Amino acid sequence: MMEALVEFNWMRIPWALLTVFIVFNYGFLMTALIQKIAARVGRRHGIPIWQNYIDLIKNYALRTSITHGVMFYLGPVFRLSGGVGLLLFVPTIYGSDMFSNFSFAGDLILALYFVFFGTLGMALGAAESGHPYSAIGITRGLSQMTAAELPFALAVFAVALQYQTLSITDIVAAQQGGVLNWTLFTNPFAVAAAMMSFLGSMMRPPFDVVLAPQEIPIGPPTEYHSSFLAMMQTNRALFPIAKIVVYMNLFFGGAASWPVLFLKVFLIYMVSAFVGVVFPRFRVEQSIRWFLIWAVPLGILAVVLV
Amino acid sequence: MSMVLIAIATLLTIAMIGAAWVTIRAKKVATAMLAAGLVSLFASVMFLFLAAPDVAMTEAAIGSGLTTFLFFFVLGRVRGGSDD
Amino acid sequence: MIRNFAVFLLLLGLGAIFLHLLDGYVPASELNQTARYYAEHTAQDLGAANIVTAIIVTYRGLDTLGEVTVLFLASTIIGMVLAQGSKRQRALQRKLPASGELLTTGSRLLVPLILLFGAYVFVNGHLTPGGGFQGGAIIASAALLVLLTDPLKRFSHKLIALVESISGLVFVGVGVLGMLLAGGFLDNRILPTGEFGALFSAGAIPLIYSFVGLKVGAEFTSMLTNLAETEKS
Amino acid sequence: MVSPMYIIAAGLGGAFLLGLLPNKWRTIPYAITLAILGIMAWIAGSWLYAFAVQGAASVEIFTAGTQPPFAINFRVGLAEASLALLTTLVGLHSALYMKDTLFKQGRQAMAVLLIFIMALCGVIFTRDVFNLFVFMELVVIATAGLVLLSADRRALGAGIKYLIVSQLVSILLLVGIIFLYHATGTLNIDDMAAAQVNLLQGGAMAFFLLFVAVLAELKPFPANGWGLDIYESAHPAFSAIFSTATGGATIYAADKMLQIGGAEWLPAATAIGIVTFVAANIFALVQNNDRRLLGYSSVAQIGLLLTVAGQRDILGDAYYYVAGGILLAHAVSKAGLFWLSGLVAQRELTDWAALRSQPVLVFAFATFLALLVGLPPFPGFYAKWDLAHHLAAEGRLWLLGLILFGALVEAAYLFRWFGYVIKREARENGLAWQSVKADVAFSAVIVAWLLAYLWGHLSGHGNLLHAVPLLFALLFLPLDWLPAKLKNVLAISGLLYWFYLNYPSYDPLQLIFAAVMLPGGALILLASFQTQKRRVGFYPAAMLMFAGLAMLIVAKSSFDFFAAWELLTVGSYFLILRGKHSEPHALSYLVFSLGGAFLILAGFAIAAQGAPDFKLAALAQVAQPYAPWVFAMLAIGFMTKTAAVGVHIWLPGAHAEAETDVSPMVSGILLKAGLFGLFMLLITMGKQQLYGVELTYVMLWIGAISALIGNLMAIFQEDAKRLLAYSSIGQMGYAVFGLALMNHLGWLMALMFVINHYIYKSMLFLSVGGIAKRTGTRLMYRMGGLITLMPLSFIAVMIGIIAMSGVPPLSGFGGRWIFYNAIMTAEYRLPMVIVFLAGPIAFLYLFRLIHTIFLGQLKDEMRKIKEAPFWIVLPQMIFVVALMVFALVPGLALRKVDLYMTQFFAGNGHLNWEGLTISSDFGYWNPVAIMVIIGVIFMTLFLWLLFVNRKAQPVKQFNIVFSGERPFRPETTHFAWNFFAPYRKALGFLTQPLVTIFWETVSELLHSAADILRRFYTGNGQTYAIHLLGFVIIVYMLWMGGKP
Amino acid sequence: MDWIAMATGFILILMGLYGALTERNILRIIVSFTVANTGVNLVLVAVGYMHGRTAPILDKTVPVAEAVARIIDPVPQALVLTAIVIGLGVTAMMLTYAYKLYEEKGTLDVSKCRDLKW
Repeated sequence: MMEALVEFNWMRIPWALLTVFIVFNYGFLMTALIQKIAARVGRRHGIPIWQNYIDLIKNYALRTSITHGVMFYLGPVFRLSGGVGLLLFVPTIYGSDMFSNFSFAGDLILALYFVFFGTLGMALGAAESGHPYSAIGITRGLSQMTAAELPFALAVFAVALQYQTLSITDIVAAQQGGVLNWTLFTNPFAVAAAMMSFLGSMMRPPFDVVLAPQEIPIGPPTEYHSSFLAMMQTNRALFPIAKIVVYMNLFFGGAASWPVLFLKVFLIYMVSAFVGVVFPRFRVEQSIRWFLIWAVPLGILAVVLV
Repeated sequence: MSMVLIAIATLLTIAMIGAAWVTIRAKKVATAMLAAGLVSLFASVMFLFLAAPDVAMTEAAIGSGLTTFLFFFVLGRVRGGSDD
Repeated sequence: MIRNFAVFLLLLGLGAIFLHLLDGYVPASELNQTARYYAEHTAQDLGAANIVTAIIVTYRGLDTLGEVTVLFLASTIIGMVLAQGSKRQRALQRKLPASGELLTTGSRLLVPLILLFGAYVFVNGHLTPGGGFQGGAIIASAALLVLLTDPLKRFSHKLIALVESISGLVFVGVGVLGMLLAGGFLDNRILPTGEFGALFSAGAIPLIYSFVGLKVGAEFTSMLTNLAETEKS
Repeated sequence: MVSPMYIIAAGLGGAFLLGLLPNKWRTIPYAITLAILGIMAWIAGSWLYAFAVQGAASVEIFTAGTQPPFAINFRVGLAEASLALLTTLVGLHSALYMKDTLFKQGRQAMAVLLIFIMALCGVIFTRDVFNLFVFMELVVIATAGLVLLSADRRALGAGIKYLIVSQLVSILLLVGIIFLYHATGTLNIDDMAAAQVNLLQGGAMAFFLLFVAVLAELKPFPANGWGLDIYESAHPAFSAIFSTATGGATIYAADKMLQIGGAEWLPAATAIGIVTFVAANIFALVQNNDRRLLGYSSVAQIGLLLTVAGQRDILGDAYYYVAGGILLAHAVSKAGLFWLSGLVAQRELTDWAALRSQPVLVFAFATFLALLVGLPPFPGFYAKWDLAHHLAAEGRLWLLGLILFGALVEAAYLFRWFGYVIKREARENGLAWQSVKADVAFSAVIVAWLLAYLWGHLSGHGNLLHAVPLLFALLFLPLDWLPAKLKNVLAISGLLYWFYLNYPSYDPLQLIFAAVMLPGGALILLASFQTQKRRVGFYPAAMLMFAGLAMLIVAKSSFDFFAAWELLTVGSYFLILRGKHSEPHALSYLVFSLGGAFLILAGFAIAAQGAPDFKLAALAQVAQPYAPWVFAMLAIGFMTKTAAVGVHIWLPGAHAEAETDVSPMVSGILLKAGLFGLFMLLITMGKQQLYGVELTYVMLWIGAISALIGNLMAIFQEDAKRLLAYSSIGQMGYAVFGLALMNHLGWLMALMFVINHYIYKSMLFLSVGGIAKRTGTRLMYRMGGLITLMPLSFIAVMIGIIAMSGVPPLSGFGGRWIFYNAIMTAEYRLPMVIVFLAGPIAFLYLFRLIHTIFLGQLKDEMRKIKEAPFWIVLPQMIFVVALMVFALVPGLALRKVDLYMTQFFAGNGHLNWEGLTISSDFGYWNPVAIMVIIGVIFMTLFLWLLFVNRKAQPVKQFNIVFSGERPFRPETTHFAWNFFAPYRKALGFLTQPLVTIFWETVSELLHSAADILRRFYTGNGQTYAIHLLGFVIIVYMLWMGGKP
Repeated sequence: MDWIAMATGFILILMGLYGALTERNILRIIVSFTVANTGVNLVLVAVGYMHGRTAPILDKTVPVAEAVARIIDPVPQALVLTAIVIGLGVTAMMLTYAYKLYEEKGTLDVSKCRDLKW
């Protein structure tokens, strides 16, 4: 039933780099755009659209003279590896051999677990920063993330069951032939659950207590500066897109070309932005309960009904 | 069986039960001991009627004789042994 | 009171059991196989006139041996217990009123007679009612008489023990001889069964019963004296 | 051969002879006593030799030259000869033991002792009812006398109570005898048996009185208060005789009575026996006095024997084997324990800790307990096995259940006691050492092992003492004086050699388990090189466990399997008990394990349906309606070992409190035994339905909930080893879940877990153990910042964590990948939700582990600590390498198994291992590619960061500011305690120790019931007599009500 | 005759036991037991009794040849003899123990002798 597996050849490396480059830029622009939109909603002016580029270049150029040890480095490294890895293990453009990246290495499960990779490294690195509050941030982040991942995992599993495959390419293939073939319509519970999870993992309100600039003056990322911060900024642009690509592939019919991809990603991203500007922040245990009470049952329903 | 025998047996029975009653009801331990010896003695008579002379002899000598003496030996050594 | 009532109820239950037995009891009209065998064979096999004695000494000799042993055991333990940790004896040094002259004299006269009678009873055990146990008890009553007349009288423990042990050993020895010479342990036919009804008949029965008598007498005496020698508290 | 009558004659003659000797003499009477006892034993022994070795037929001994029933006769056969030998030998040894006391009391006491032993032999030999009565009276009187040999002044009271009760007994006995005589016309037991008393007028009632009176001598519950008082106050050497010889002789008398009564009375014996067994064991739970406890245990054992006697109708030829096994096990162990108790100066159970000063005594104690409880290789084990099988075959399942329950309670209090011995503080001068006493006790140990051999020899299942692994383990007992390092070399080479030897014969499944258990064990044993000196007791225990494991995986028949199971349970119990604070946890481990084992025993027994040699493969053919029950019992038994939720509460303590190198063994290796059992079960029995419920479905739920609860509990632990222990519950939950999926990939995943869990859990336990060794604490919040001081341990933990959390690229991901593929075809989806929930939670506790120990701030008191010892680090590094290799090429281990398992699932669903990519029907996975891609990205970024920050200097610890303050204590900068507070707020209610509360309540209820009910034994002799009367009436009403 | 004796025996047993189980004074308990024992003996002998027959002693009045038809069952008598003697042994033992108890505790009350329990 599987399509012939795409095999590795050396040309995949430049193509993969190109993918990363495109997504990186798109992510940067879109992050700024979203920030701008959010500011406008709040009747503020917002940042210039290229502000992120300026910050990034500035940060990459900065040099630090202190270090917290090797583990401290691992935070950004893991993080960015996670982001890039996730992107590269998922076929970006459906039907395009060039942009199927390294998806031959593993299937949906790999993607699912790779989402964790960055978080783990981040937690390790931040913990080494010598700051008690970063540890607090980590515990909150991990706590919330584990709860948020659950509906996502359920949704993914529901989708896998629905299409009887774990190959992302096959899942996208199954959704072709009209909007109504999208998982969004064939399995709305799964998509609802997954989207709730999505809200939780985007580090935007109401689930942003992890970064919590108000209560805790120094959350985990703030310990990082200069090149570390630059690396994390890169990831912050890249990782959401990579994740949304996964969502898009699983639930929204994938994308056969870059413009479709841009559009779909933007729209999905907007969901999170929209919710974020409307709702106030949850405490961690509240968000855990929220996921368990609202998202998880939907996920269960999805799994059971498939 | 002759009526005489039955009468004797009945009498003996009444005597034995009466003595036994005294044994478990007597105020003084000494009385109880004597009554128990009496039960034995009546029993040995009964044994005779039951055609068991050997048993009768033994019961008389040991059951009602020696045993009662043993009781009194001990009783004498435990300060009267009145009920306490 | 509750306790007495509980006991009463339980005994009612036991009484029901007994009633059951009584109710189901049908007196035998014929001798059963065991009794019939004894009635038929005792005389010619063992030569004893008193079947009860024959049973006790020979057929069920092992029981009797056990029975003698019970007494031995009891007297031994009594000796042991009374010796244990008590400031035994010596307290009797205080003066007791002497028994009456009559009693003393009477007992002096009576004791040998009683002893003789006891011996008669157990020697004739295989012929007439009575035997070792009865005879032994009679012998012990002689000792009792002595104790009553003279509470300070000391029996020789050594003598008692000697009689007790030797007669016991003889009993066992005769039993073993039965195994070696006759049909089994305690078979009385190691000696000739003799003429039916005679004193020296019935094989080893008179011998055994005599020693049983001696032993029982000694044991009873030992019990009595042991108790007699305790402190009067 | 000399007639057994000479035993009687010798005893009596000796006693009378002693009477002749002067009162003052001591040595000569004592010598005579010993000589007579020796002669008696020799006679009994020669008969036993004739019967057992030469196969002679039993012999009737006549007295008075007359045939029975007209004269008393004896019979001597195999049973009589063995019992007589037992009686006389115990008597002889007790006489040796009591030398001082006998010297003090003089020849009279010796004479009484001789008569006592003689009378017991008489009870055994005689075939005449009245003669039996006479001998029993002798026993009673001698007992009442010998009780007074005790130094305990209270013994007098016990003697009085005993006499009062026996008066009642003899009254019943006499009435019964005479009416039975009247009904049958004979006093001979065999003739009475032939006369069928139940049919005769008044026969049944007469027999009832006789029978109940003999039973009363067995101290049945509740009419046994007097017996217990004797046990408590008598001289221990006398109690040894009272418990073993009197018990044996009386139970034999009861057996004779049952021959008279016939099959109709067997249920009565059974009921009385089992009630006594269970009740006495429960009462024993609350005993603190050692001798009284032994008394309760004796009562219980005799009750068990009575139960066995009640099974005569179904045991057939096995009757003497079973009853003999239990009786001898009881006798030897109880005699030995009573003799040991004389060496202990004080009477509290905890005072036995004094035994520790002499390891040989501890060994003796352990032997006696194992013998008493019926652990392999002792006779009780074989006997219990056969008994269970016969009961199950006849459908007497309630009885089987009660027996096993009683045995479990018994094991609980006995091993609690063992825990006291090993762990409690010993008082000064707690040991009243006397070499002759110790020698006597030790002779019982030798007899115990001889019996073990003998029963194995007679067993139809092969002799466990011929099993090489077990012998190898036992070899370490005599070698225990060697230095630990030497023994370690021997142990490691033994494990490896055994694996090498058997390598060709394993099938792929066995091979995986064998590899984890044997070379895996050897690898962990490397850490044991760390220990200095001799480490007494470690190697026998460890090797016993490994022997059990080695035997388990190759077991073909249910017997072999179960024997191996018990061996590994016991070995691991001893091993766990070695931990500093592990006493209660080891006990709870043992109780749960034995409970599980008994379920397994019952399951096998029901499955076998009487088949003498039941092959494991035959489980597949178990018929309805037994099959689902068998399945359930076996599954629960095995899941007790894997600590499935509900029966998991033993695990955290046991694993956490064990020694540094023991924790990885019991966690990494021992848990796999349960999985192996489940594999075996599912392979043979497959899916079973009980009341329409799919049992594998239930297992699925159990596995899922275990995974969730285990993980959830783990995140709230402050103790690093407990955290790992709870994590094991979760991991085993996954494995059980995988197995219960009942598809190819599910099983493969379970196997993957077998390997993975072994590697990373062993590694983590070793690291954490090494750290705990250095820091002196296991509480994580008291550590922190150890990364620079213990870098190697850190690497191990980090790799372990990545692997365990299932994050790619390490091997844990492989497990998860197979898992997801497996559930694609599973029929049930709801339990999976729970497993999903459990997954990310694992990540939380693992992070906490690494964060709070290694990251954050170093505490002041830990600035000087060093890396863990070399020998502890070495295996960790090997594990790291192994993990990497397994992550890269899982096919090395799994491919063959994958193929092997195709036979169970009709060739569907197995993986495709072609090339570097592993693919299933649903997905694919290329571990090498993943590793390379991630490695390249990771290293690129990492090296770049290193490059740009090449000149940076490390920050000093307190060179930071937060909230406007400069911290000066490490504690304030290291957030570690109550780490996942939000989770506790959100889901803490799930971690309420409901299961613990449940089991504690069960135990509490048993204890308080025993504590309240034992007040029933008021200590008043009269009350005891009333109990006896009540007992008689109750038995009467239950069995005789309505009968003519 | 035998009925009466047997019934009497049973009654004596029950009365003796009642005394033995309700009295506190150990001497009284022992005395009660002897009454019960006497009852047992009576029952035993009564079981052996047969109407119109004589004691199992062969002499001129009962020749050997007629024994089977003339004598009563000798076995119970033999048993009773043994039982009586054993009863005495036990009684003597108990009395000694009672005495010893009194010496140690100064009381004859069995219910006070409860050091060992539970």
